[in-house]
Amino acid sequence: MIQLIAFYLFAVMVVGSAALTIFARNPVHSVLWLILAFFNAAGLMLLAGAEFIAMLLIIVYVGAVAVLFLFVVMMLDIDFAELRSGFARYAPLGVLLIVVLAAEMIFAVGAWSAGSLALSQRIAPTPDEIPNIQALGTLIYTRYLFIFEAAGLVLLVAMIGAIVLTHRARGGVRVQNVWQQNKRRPQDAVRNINQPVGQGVEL
Amino acid sequence: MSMIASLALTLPELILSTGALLLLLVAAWGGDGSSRLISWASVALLAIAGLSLGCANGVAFDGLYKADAFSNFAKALVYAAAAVSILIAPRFFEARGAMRAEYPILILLSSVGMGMMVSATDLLTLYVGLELQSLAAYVLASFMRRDSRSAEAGLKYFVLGALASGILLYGISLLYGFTGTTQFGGVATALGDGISHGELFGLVFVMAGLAFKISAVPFHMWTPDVYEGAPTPVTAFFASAPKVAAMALLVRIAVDAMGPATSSWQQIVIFAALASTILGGVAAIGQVNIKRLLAYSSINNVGFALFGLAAGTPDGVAATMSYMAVYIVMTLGSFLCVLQMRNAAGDAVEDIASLSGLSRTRPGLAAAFAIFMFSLAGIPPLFGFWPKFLVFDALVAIGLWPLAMIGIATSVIGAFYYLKIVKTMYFDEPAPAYAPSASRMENGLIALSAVAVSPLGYLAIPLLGALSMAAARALF
Amino acid sequence: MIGIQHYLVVSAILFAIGVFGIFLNRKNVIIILMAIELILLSVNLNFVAFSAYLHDLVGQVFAMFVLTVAAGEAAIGLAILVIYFRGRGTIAVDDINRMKG
Amino acid sequence: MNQFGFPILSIMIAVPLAAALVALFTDASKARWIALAATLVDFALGILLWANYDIGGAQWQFVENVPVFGRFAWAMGIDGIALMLIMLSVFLMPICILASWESIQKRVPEYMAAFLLMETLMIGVFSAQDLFLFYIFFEAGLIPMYLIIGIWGGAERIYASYKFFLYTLLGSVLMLVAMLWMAREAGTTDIPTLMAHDFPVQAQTWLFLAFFASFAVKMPMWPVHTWLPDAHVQAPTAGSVILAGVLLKMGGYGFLRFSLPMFPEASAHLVWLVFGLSMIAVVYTSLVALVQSDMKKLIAYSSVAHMAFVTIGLFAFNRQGIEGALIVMLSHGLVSAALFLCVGVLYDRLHTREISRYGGISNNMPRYALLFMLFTMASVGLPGTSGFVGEFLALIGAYNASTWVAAVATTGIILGAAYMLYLYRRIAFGVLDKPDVAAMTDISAREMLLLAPIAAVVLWMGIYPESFLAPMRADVGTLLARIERARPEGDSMLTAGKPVPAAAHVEAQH
Amino acid sequence: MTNIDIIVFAPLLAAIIAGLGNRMLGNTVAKAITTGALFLSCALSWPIFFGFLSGSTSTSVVPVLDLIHSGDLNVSWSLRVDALTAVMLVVVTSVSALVHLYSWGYMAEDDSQPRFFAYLSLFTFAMLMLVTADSLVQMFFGWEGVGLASYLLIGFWYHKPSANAAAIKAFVVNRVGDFGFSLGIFGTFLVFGTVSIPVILAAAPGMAGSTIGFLGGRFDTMTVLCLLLFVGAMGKSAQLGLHTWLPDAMEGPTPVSALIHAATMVTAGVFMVCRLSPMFQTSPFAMHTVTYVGAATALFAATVGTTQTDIKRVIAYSTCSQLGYMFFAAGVGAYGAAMFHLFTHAFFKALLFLGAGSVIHSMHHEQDMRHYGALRKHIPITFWTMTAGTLAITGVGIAGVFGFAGFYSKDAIIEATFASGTTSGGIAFAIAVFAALLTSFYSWRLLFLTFFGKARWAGSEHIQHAVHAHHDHPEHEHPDEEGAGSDPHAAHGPVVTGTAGYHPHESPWSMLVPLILLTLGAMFAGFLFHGPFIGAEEGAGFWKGSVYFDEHLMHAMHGVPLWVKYSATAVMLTGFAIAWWAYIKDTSIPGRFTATFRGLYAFLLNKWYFDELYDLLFVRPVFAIGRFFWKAGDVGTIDRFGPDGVAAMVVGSGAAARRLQSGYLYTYALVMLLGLSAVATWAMLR
Repeated sequence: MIQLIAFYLFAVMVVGSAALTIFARNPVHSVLWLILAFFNAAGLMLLAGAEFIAMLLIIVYVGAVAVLFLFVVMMLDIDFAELRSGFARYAPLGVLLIVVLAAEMIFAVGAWSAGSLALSQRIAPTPDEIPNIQALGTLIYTRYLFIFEAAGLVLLVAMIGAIVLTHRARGGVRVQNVWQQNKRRPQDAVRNINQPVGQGVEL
Repeated sequence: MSMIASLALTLPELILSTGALLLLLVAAWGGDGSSRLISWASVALLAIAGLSLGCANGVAFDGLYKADAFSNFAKALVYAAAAVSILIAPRFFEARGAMRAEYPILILLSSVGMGMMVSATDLLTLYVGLELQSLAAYVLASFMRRDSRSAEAGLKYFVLGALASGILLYGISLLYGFTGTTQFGGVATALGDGISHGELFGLVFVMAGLAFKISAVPFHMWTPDVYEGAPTPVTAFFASAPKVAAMALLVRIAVDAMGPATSSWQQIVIFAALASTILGGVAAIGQVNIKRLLAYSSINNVGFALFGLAAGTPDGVAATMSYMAVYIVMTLGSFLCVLQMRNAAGDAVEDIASLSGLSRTRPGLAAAFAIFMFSLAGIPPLFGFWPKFLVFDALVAIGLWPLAMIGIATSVIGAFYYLKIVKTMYFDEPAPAYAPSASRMENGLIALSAVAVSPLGYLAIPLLGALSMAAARALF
Repeated sequence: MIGIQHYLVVSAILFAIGVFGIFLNRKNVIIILMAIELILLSVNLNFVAFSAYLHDLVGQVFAMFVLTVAAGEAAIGLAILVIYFRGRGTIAVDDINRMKG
Repeated sequence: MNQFGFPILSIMIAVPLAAALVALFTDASKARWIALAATLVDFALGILLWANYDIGGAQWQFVENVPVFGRFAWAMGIDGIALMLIMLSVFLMPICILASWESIQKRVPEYMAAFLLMETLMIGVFSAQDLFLFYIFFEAGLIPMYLIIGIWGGAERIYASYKFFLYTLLGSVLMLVAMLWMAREAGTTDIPTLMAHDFPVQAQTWLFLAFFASFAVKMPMWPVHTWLPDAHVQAPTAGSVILAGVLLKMGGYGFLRFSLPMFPEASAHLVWLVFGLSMIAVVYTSLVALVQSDMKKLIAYSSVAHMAFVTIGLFAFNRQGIEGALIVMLSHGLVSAALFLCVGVLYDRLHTREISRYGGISNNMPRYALLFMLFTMASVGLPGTSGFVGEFLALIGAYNASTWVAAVATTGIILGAAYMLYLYRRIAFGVLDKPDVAAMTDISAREMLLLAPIAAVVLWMGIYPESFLAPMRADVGTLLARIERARPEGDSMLTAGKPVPAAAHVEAQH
Repeated sequence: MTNIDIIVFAPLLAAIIAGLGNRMLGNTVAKAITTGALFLSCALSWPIFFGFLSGSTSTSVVPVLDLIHSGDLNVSWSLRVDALTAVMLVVVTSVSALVHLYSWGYMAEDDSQPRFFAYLSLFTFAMLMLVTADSLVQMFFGWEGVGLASYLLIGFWYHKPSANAAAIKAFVVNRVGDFGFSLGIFGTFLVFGTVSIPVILAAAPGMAGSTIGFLGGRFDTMTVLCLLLFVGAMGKSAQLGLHTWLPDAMEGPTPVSALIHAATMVTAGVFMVCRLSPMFQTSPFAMHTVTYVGAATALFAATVGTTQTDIKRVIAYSTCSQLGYMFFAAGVGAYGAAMFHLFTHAFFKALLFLGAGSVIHSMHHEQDMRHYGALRKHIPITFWTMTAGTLAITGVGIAGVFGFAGFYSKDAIIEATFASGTTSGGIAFAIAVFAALLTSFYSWRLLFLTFFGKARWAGSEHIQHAVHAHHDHPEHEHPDEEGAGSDPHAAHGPVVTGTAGYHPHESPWSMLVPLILLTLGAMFAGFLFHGPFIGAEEGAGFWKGSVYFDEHLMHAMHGVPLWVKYSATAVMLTGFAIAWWAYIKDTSIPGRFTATFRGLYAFLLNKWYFDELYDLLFVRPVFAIGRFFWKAGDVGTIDRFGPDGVAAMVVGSGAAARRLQSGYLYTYALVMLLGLSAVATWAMLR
């Protein structure tokens, strides 16, 4: 019962905050609504028994992605007053399409039941005796190792991409060159002279 | 199967990814000055990877990955196209002071993704490979970051691509949920058992997501804008390698995973094919930008290639693969020609009107361009006719001759705008001449591809036929 | 246990909202990026739900990779957004139509 | 099988092709000579071919078959019909080159290359023995012709070239689908084998219509003829010559090679369609020709009317009709080519094709007037010229098939006389009152060299057509044997009555 | 005997030499070659004719060449010589040779004489080919060949627009006839499986009563074939309906008119009907039709001939009328009589034309009889020869004693029509008699207007021109009459009289010799040859089956009542009397007559308005329809909805597709979603 209540709470919250993410006028608010949606989705996942994914969602999304969004929103220095709201001309058509599509999707998935065929085709049935995170880890580092490595490449590409696109070599910045500094010898930097009096110093 | 044996099967991907990582280090060390070196090294890597194809065939990683004649065929095309895309880049970017060492590396990594796509026998491999390719592509599209058109292209590509992959993912999740597996074979088993609404939806969504990648109507909207905005070498790349990879992926999933549900997707493919040929042909007519025109041309051609898939037979699949093989030669050749379009100051020009009278200022270039155009239009005796022949043959073979009639009639629409290019180059009074061609390598590539699609190409039919048939047989 | 249909319906609605956010949005591109995140979230919910009800870990593995890729996508999306903003000084969706036809 | 130790057909195809490539890389003057030499070599080879053609021998001679393309073969071989059409092609080509000798001054190497390529493709079409090889040659002809019209054409050349290209392309792509189906159904792409293959009767109709779409446009038949006047008017002289002389014949050749022998039942069922369109074409286009003010347009429309005789003859399902159609094809190839050359002679001098700009040139150009008269008369179908033999045979065949068709088509000889003589009168007769027309010189030796050979052949064919009929006779017989089973009954249906008592007449006869 | 190939090919050879040699050869050489060739042919022809007369020669066929061989259709070119051919041979070669000779003088001042003579010889060759035809196709060869030569000769003076128009008219109208002829040949081939004339004729009776489908109906086979062939004959022989070209053909030089449009080519139709007489005999309906058409033509042309003022046109209508005689003779089965009239007519009509040419020559190319008069004294030889011709055409003679050529042949025809006993024969008889009256009238009218009365030359522009150009008289001799000019086109209105100082000269001997020779023919041809041609017994021996010879009819013909026999003579005299009265005695009569019967006169003067009717029915509509097909059909419909329309549609939808490509992300997303929803919905509902 408590599970059901929790589910509906999370479900309503996730849908609501998702909607507000879209409709919020202020992008900062949108990001915050998004974060709320993530939290609630994590809750839903917890309810389904996927602890690791739920935590990952919070750590990666809320901790990294959403903050990145927030950071960019701030950085771009957008004039919020200028932002237009309102919908496209064909909003009714769009809404109709979405409603139809959603209805069809719900209709399509509504009939789900775990048939014997589906169960027999499972590749990695959830083991009961070991924790979720350990089971996943085992799977990722064995069977899905190749994909895992590929995912690493995906992140690498993302990194390269982000750097290639946004990195700018800034002029006028002095940087420390340790090697140069270490290489420096006193005799290079200091000059000993016997200064006659009254002639002044040549700098 | 042991991990080592599995890894051995993925040798091309290993070569490419390891090489890419090493080159990345070189790039980090040498900066942009090393870009030429890295380019050539990348081409060498692609060549090595290409040579390593076919060393071993089999299923790796418990069914996540499969190296077979089909994947080898597709990879060979992908690598070749990627290599050309790398080769043509330096001169283009250097003229704008925008050559970056990351360009070849991104292409290499994208090629790794494409390799995974064409070898995927699991929805997970499919997805990760697709995303690896796509993410690199998003970056490449906006590679000319100071050019607002390039950035706009990247943005559009990214947003729509993300939407498409969302749709694809949703479909994958449905397939997974309703069949209990992500393996193509398992999905096929489940679909063979009768198709539920959930599976049908999964199938439709997956198809839609992949249709985006091959820019089939109605998921083509990004293509013209992105092709126009992206730097020309990148456009050439988009028009060739990812198209092949996505098409191969679509073919493999349609046959391997959804084979038992052929009747469910066949008509979708037919619709997309027809819509693509018609819209690609019609919308290209009024274009003034050559890259945009070639974008519509690619939509048009993908439609024809899809006809082969629509047949759903080994013949049809072989036809589709042959189509892609010939298509990338024609399209790369065309983009090579587009790359030569530089005004006296050395700036790239893209308007078709500037081609006026090219046959008198640059007869060789005009002839090559004309060959590509006639070939793309599918006019015999140019080799572009042959793949069209094959796809329609496949349709006719299964009794879909009315469709073949309609499809082939739409090719006449296509001929209309290809002729326009020829007309501009040959019939019109000369416009100011382009800057003289400086690159022997590019000229050589143009000549090579022109010869390949010239009637001499017919001599390759036995070879192409055997390879594509072997590839198709690997799926059935 | 809660019926899986509940999960699937929630996910479908989330998906719809995400799609809605993409094509009914005329405000700015960041919202679109967030809508994409919503779509991916709905997919993940699907995977997790199926995983749970099938007693199969593959769904969760998939979800994990989706998360990874989504993070990468977000990074690149934002990077592109940044250079676009640098070039044009705006991120209003209505302004992104320099190329058309 | 080959009478020679070498593949003569392939060589005939290769010679102009090689010359085209060489010509592309030379200057104007060299290109002209190369083109002339290559076409003459091909003509010589053609004569060799004809001389060695064994009349009454094997149906297919000079056969080559190299399965080099996998799905289809480099299969060559000719029968008498193809032989004649190849001869027509190689005969007209040197004339085309010479006709362009002075009138083409810009981009000569490309021009010559285009024509040589055209020759390659024409010979290819007529000698291909493989379905798809035929298609490739058939379609490929569009490219050089498109360029010829588009680059060296008149003011409206772009519209005309597009119309030509797309019209004919649309027609022939449908044929491709039918070919694919046939190759699947029969399991071969070999034309001789296919000619003996019995396709299901239901399928034949569709196949026939698909082929019809292509050949009707190429022919051209009413109402898909409108590309022809435009193309002719805009094309340079030699382009018109080759277009009218050879390219139009590909349609007739196609009917003969494909439609009739491969789909005899469908041909018989749809004979009403062919006849109907042809009848309309004869009357309609003749009337349109009558009111033209542009010489080339007039001749172009007359071509449509003449080609209708070809279709009428072919679908008469009897020997006279088919042989007549063949002779009409050859004759029209010569006569219309010559007429376009005649127009070209005038155009080179005055640079207009307006009929009203001329008049009275019999005075200052008597030799020209004589030749023009000869070709006019041949076009009108005067006995003694090639035009008569063909039309007469075709119509006699048509009468056997349908008196309606014969009656309507025969009005063509009235209307033909009307528009051709009206043309001749406006150009050659009348008072020579225009100073620039009066300043025109009579035809030069080069122009004489173009027209005189055609004139000779026109008369030869008109007086002794046996030379041309003999090689084709056996092939027509083969075709007739093939289509005999489907031959529709004519509408004459002669029924014997009660003869008048013979006695009186015998008495009168003695 | 086998000289026939020389007879036929000598003119061709001469034509080729003269035609291609043209100006290189020079006038004299060209003229000599062609004329020589013709005289050679002529000299070789008469022996053949006499051979048949004496019965010493029999039918022979000389093969020349295989023309067309296509399946059952086997057209060979061979020269057939039988009695019928022999008659035609002498007619053609004699008249042609004389016309060649005549042209030396007549065309002496022309600049392109070689061309003219080449055409003449070419024509002769074609005509010989026609008459020696052994197959229908060969006949058609000659048929079209003479058409071509006729076209060339009518349009010989190509700088004259009227000549060009007449040439085209002649060719095209003949083509209308050829349309029928062609269909007839096609049908004949269908029915008999051959085009060889002897074979067809032998098989024709066996086909009587059979039926055949034609244009959707079923008809008697032989009727269909004969009528179709007869259409060809009508065209060539200028029968009513297809006659309009003949008067216009007078635009050609006068020798041409004499040769082609009087003596030879126009009789080809009669020749054809006679040649195919066994065929026609099998179809009574066709025979009746021939009779009616011939009778109608005879009447029509004779009526029109009474009103014309152009000397050549009068003779042309006279020719037309006489051809009608020949046809209805054939129509009633009197082929011998038809051929006989053809034979005699050739001489006297050639004579009349050449005589007219002589008049025209001496009157400096003035052709209007209203500007003649009183020429009797100036050109006596021409006058006398023409008088002989007039006597011949009007049929002057005394039965059993002597008559001019026309007397025998025309009487024979009139009697034959009466004797045939059919309704059509009866009608033909009535018309024949009436037409004979008219013939007499207009022939004498011609003679009187030309040679008698006062000189009315001053009104002629030609004469005026000649006077000023050559005579260089500073003053007019009759200046007062100059102003009296009235409308020169009013046929019988007041005319300018006077000589204008012009002195007509008799033509040169090269012109007079042919006239004299033809006069001999006109005088004696009937008397000498009537036996073999129309004699009941003699005829069968002469014709030897080359025409259908109905001995019963011939017998009946000779046995007609006396009033029939004398009717022709009676009407001839009446006609002469009227002409004398109106044109010698009281020259005001014609004017008063025309004033009274204005409508009838205009109707006749305008040739029953045939030209206007055809212009209205055919010429204008054809051009209008052609223009309509072009503008409204090709341009307005086919192109508009075909290529141009489709192209515009494609371009239009291209523009629409490009508008859809708005550049906005949300549009793109919407389209994707639309596609997705559509596909999903379709998949769900399927």
